[in-house]
Amino acid sequence: MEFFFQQLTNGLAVGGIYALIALGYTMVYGVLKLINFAHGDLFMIGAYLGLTLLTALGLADHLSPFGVIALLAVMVLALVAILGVVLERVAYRPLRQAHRLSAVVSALGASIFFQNIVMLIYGAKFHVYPHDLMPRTVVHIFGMPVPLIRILILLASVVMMVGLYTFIQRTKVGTAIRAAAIDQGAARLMGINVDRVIALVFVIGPALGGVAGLMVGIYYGQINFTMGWIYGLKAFTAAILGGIGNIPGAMVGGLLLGLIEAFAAAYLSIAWKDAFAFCVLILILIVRPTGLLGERVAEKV
Amino acid sequence: MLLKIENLHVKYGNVEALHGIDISVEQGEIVTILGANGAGKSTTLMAISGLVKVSEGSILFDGEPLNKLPAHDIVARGVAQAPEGRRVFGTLTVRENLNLGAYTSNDQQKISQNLDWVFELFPRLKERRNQMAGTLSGGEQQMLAVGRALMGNPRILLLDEPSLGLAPLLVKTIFDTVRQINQAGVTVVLVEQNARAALKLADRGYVMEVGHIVLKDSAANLLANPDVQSAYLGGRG
Amino acid sequence: AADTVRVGLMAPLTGAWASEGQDMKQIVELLAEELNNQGGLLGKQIEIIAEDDGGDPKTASLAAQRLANSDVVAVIGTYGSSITEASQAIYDEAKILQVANGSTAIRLSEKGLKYFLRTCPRDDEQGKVAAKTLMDMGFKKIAILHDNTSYAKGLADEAKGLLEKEPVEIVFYDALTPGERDYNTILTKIKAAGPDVVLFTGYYPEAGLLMRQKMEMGWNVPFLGGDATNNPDLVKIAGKQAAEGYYFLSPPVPQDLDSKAAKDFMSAFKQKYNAEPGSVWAVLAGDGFNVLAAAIKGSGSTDTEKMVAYLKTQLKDMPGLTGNISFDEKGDRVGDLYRVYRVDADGKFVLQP
Amino acid sequence: MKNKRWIVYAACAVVILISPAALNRYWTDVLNVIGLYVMLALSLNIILGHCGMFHMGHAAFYAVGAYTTAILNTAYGIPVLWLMPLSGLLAGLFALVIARPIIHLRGDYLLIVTIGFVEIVRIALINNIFGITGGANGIFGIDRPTIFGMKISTPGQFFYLIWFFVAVTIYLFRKLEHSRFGRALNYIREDDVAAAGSGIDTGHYKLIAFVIGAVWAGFCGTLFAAKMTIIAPESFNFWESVLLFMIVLLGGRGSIAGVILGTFLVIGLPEIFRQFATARMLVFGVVMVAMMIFRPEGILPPPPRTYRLDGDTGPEEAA
Amino acid sequence: MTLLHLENLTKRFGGLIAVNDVSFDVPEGAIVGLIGPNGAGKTTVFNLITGNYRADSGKIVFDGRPINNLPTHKIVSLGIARTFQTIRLFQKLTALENVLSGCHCRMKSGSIAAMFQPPWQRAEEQKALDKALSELRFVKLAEQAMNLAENLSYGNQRLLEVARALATEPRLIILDEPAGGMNDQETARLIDTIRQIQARGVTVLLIEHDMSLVMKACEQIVVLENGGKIAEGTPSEIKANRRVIEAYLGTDEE
Ligand SMILES: Nc1ncnc2c1ncn2[C@@H]1O[C@H](COP(=O)(O)OP(=O)(O)OP(=O)(O)O)[C@@H](O)[C@H]1O
Ligand SMILES: Nc1ncnc2c1ncn2[C@@H]1O[C@H](COP(=O)(O)OP(=O)(O)OP(=O)(O)O)[C@@H](O)[C@H]1O
Ligand SMILES: [Mg+2]
Ligand SMILES: [Mg+2]
Repeated sequence: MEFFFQQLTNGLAVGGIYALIALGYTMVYGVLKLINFAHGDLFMIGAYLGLTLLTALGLADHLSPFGVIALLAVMVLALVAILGVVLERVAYRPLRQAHRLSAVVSALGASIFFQNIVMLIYGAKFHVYPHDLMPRTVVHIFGMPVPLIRILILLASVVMMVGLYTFIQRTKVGTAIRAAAIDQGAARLMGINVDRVIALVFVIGPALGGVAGLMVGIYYGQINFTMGWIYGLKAFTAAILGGIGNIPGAMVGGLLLGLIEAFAAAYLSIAWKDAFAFCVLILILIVRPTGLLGERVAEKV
Repeated sequence: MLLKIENLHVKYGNVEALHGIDISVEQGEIVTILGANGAGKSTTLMAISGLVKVSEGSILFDGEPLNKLPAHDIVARGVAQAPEGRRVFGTLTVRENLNLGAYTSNDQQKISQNLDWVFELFPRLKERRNQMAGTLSGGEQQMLAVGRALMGNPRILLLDEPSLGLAPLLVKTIFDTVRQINQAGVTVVLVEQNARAALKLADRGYVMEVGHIVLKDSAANLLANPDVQSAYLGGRG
Repeated sequence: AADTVRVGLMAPLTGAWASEGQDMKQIVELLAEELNNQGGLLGKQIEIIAEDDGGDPKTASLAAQRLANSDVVAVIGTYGSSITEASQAIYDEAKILQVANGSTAIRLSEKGLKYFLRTCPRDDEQGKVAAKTLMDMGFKKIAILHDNTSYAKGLADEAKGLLEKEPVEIVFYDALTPGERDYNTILTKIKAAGPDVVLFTGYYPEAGLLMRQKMEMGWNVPFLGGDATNNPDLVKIAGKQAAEGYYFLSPPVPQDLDSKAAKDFMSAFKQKYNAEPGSVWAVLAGDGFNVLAAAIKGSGSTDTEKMVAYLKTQLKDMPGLTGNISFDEKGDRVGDLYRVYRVDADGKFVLQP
Repeated sequence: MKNKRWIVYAACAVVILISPAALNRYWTDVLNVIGLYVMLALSLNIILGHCGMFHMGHAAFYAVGAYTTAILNTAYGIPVLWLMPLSGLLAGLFALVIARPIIHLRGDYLLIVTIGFVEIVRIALINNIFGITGGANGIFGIDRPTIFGMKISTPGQFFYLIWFFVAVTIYLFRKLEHSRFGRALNYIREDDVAAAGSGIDTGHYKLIAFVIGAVWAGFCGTLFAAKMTIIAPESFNFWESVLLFMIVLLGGRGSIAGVILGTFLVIGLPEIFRQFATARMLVFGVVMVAMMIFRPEGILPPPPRTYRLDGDTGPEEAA
Repeated sequence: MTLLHLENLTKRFGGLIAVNDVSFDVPEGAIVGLIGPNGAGKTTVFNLITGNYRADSGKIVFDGRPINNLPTHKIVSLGIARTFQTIRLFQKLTALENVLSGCHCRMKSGSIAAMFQPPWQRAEEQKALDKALSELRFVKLAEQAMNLAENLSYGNQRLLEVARALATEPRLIILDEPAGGMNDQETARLIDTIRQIQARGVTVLLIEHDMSLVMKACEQIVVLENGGKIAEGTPSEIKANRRVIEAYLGTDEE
């Protein structure tokens, strides 16, 4: 039982991070129908920027740990958001009228670019966050020790999800975002500034990814230039699992993927866990072709 | 003069669809544009709304050039359009679609007034206000498209075949509505295949053929014009 | 080809192993530069032709073709057994001497290729040492974790085979996925199996994370790692506290050798790159260069046959950056090379007696 | 107009044919790799370009072919080239089995599932499934192919072997495109509801497209195994599939000439960029983005199909 | 003889009953109109017939054979072809290729034949080509054969859909608002075309809001409202039917 519970928290911790990255993925997808393969790399850049800022500004000497993290988060958020907007401007906007997949290739190109530029700037070595950044507080839940940071990560992703969901579903701008996602021309006819709406999406999505990168950096300590690719793929899987474009779906998909991996590793085989996770994904999609929470609008003919 | 189009040229790729047309619309008028399929009527409306690029010529709205403005600014200035093909937002609800029609307005009271009015015009929409627009029947979507354009208190309303796919009873409603809106002070540009009804409603009309204006006159004269009759009114109705 | 001696270097300069490859290049270029300052070889300057193998076999075979075409007298490299393997036939057909540095798979030297040598020891060698070390330390329940790369799996299998003949129990045997960040699931599972020691045969990034997450779990089991964890970054990733007490096997690193060659190299490297050399594999590429230099000098020629003959028969206990170097008939490095290291409280790698 | 095109193609073909004479072994070998990828990309083009299914797992089929060849050759000594049909068949069978339940998935959902397959295959290979794949080591010691008693081993020899198959592929796929089958795939790509409404069994055609693509990828697997003599799981990872995906889109969906050109760029450019050393992939990334922006529909989008209309059915009669 | 027989057909979407217990027959060789207010369920009936939707209950019998659970392409090859209310052409393909898609279900050659092109395959291709051209000529679009569908005008696109449907050699063709977006003159031409289709021995079932077309072309009319059938009869009967006037036609005061 304790083993089960431990693995449950392990799975949720991993899943929380997947969810966080998947939120940004789904957000961008929802509007542009673009699988932004560069999203994982923006995540990775978030991790690097966090480290650079931390060491360059010597923050840890002046502020409390939470102060440092909060300040870092804000800065990373802003910087990655800027990068996201530039990415959209340069690599995606010219392709808005083109076939959907054209932008995917552009995204892949951008991903290669980001990985290699980080490699050239920072070197190919692993970089490491200071170990004492985050107090290693452990709280007890039902008598089981759980590191506080895991709870914070989970909490962060829940808060972001709820926030995003409310924003998209309940606000006027959110409705405009969804409208632009469906038919940009018609959205223009409603007086929606489509360019701005899309830019906004590319502020939010990458910013979320960047912050997730920062969290991974702080939590696990070790970052390198290829990490975005692995996390990006997982997050994409999570987003699909939940129903891509669907914000609560990204959350559910992320957590579920984390749990599947944890339990597959715990009770089956570690070496096969990813294969197993994909099998579950495929089975779920066979039963629910648009993911767990994806809309099942029968196409009206 | 509310709207003045001069020497308008529009190109799709290398093909020119409009070869220099002139249209003017006075404040408070209903003007109809007739023409066969592919004559360029929809293109004209899209050019006014800023969705297709103007390659030459000018569009003045209230004395101000529109053709350099982005589409959303044009809407904000009071130009609304119910486009061809309806283009409702399929995965949004009817309500959300209607709210988007009033995107540029911030006057909540006015918005809810308009909503009531649209629901009164099309009770069907009220019934279905929480249904996804994409699953509405063709005619229901058409109602939504027109209703959505009415939501924003436009100064000028561009209607592209608003009666398309509507049942005869509703076609009447639509034309009555257009008259009502017009009487409330909104200028209307109406593109219609149902030429007879359109001419009966309109003050003036233009006839387009392959990207040119070939005829302009008062609606009554056009209705009586034998060329128009044989080409667009199918002899007798 | 007249005025310089061209030496090829095949290394993963991009891709997942870029960090190793870039280290290899730095070290080899440094050594070449030093030698050139002393007048080069046979009166000629040495020129290093570096090609990127991207860490994948297909790119590697192209890189090999390219080197085979650029008049090199020999090639150093590369990292990763399957990468090396993709290039072996090409060099063999072109009669080019290849000195691999990070390719420990046994079979590479079992094919009877004439011009293939390596400065790194073979997996079976290390497997033997790993099993022996575990037995000497007196562990009874052993968990083995690898990462499913050809190197780590080979080592794990080798050790497992030997340990199964001993009176110990192997309570866990599985592979993690390299490149991930969170290994709590795996640690929880290993912990539940109740081992006295964990043998991890993978690479340092994962080892560092494992150590760190193990500490955070409050679990105190000793870890023994293979030579792929011999990298100062291990301690950076794990943190000194978590890394303390970590054992690993490795050929000696230059820091630990008294030889002049090693000392000179250390100071030169620090001076030029303002850092300590990275993994031992990159240093082994440096030894590959030294060996080649010795072969050219010793045989007085850049003829492949002569160089190979010299290396396999005449070169004995040449002092290198990783200890004394000799080769056997297969081209494998001879001598028991492996040492046991332990990480101390300061994060230093301490050679165990 | 049309004739000019043919002259260009013929000229290209001749240039390619005589190129080994002018090139050194390295560049010849680059052409060999390109040739393999041309075949692979053309087979993916059937699925992705013509049928419009987002398939990012083509390496899985390629792997099945390569491993079939490697296992049977090393274990039973069956000559490599004899194994080609079998490799194709097994890859096709594999595609048939896995694609059946997922073929109805739309766009991105299919994309992730195919990525899933390629990952599952890779993990299975790495974990030495059935004890026959050699795990991470892969399989080595695969024989060189022989033709009429001549052993193929140098890049120059491989060049003619590979490009022979490329030529056959181009010939057959061109016919395939210009047929009822090829059109059916295009209809499905454009609008599958309308395609079904015109009487096309969309599920069936999607499946067949998958199988044909897979069979060809299986053939390529044989050639790859023969050329490398060693195969390992990392040759068939997700990234390979991504490369193929990019080739098809960059070249022009559904365009044979485009896909060939795309292969030359995607596989050839990183080789040309070797002079940038560690920055070569960076440059490559930038070039990818730039090319997509300048040619959003690919470098050479397919020209509309032409039909020989008989004189007596000329348009003048129509009015 | 009855070609198509619908019996107690019902279709629900969530809580909404889009088609409610509808039964009617389409006699062979006839032109039958299906009319009714917007959202009455007409298009849904079509979608049920062609297998795009599955009926919740009820029976669809075509030529004596139940077709309820057949997939669309099977239904097409049995001899029912359709056009769509919102045009669904293959926009990026030429008009000719659009029509060729209709020939598909009457051809046999598959992928292998395509690669090796035996003579019979070539003959078949040629036959299909001829067929497609003749259908294009039938709707008077032969000049547009090589134009992309998206470049045709709206009315011509509708005609192209008709040609595509005809190319499947249907026994029953069902047209969803074929005159939508056409002016009176074009509509008049369409009526001729529909009559010619009938003359070829093809039965026609159509939905249309343009009463001039319905009343002129149809021999029999079925009226739906709110998913249920409220009337059935000849044009003159329907014109006089009080319930239909109230629900749909309105009084013709002008
Ligand atoms: N997106 C487009 N790309 C290329 N050509 C276009 C496009 N849209 C319209 N056209 C062409 O421009 C011309 C004018 O079309 P437009 O849609 O304005 O005609 P219309 O008068 O509205 O016709 P309809 O009565 O069919 O709606 C036609 O020849 C049409 O084929
Ligand atoms: N997929 C669906 N999901 C939910 N509701 C649907 C769906 N398809 C149709 N409906 C509803 O069923 C009703 C009947 O729709 P249908 O399209 O059959 O109407 P119609 O008679 O063709 O109307 P019109 O003349 O306006 O085209 C409508 O109210 C519509 O909203
Ligand atoms: Mg129009
Ligand atoms: Mg309908």
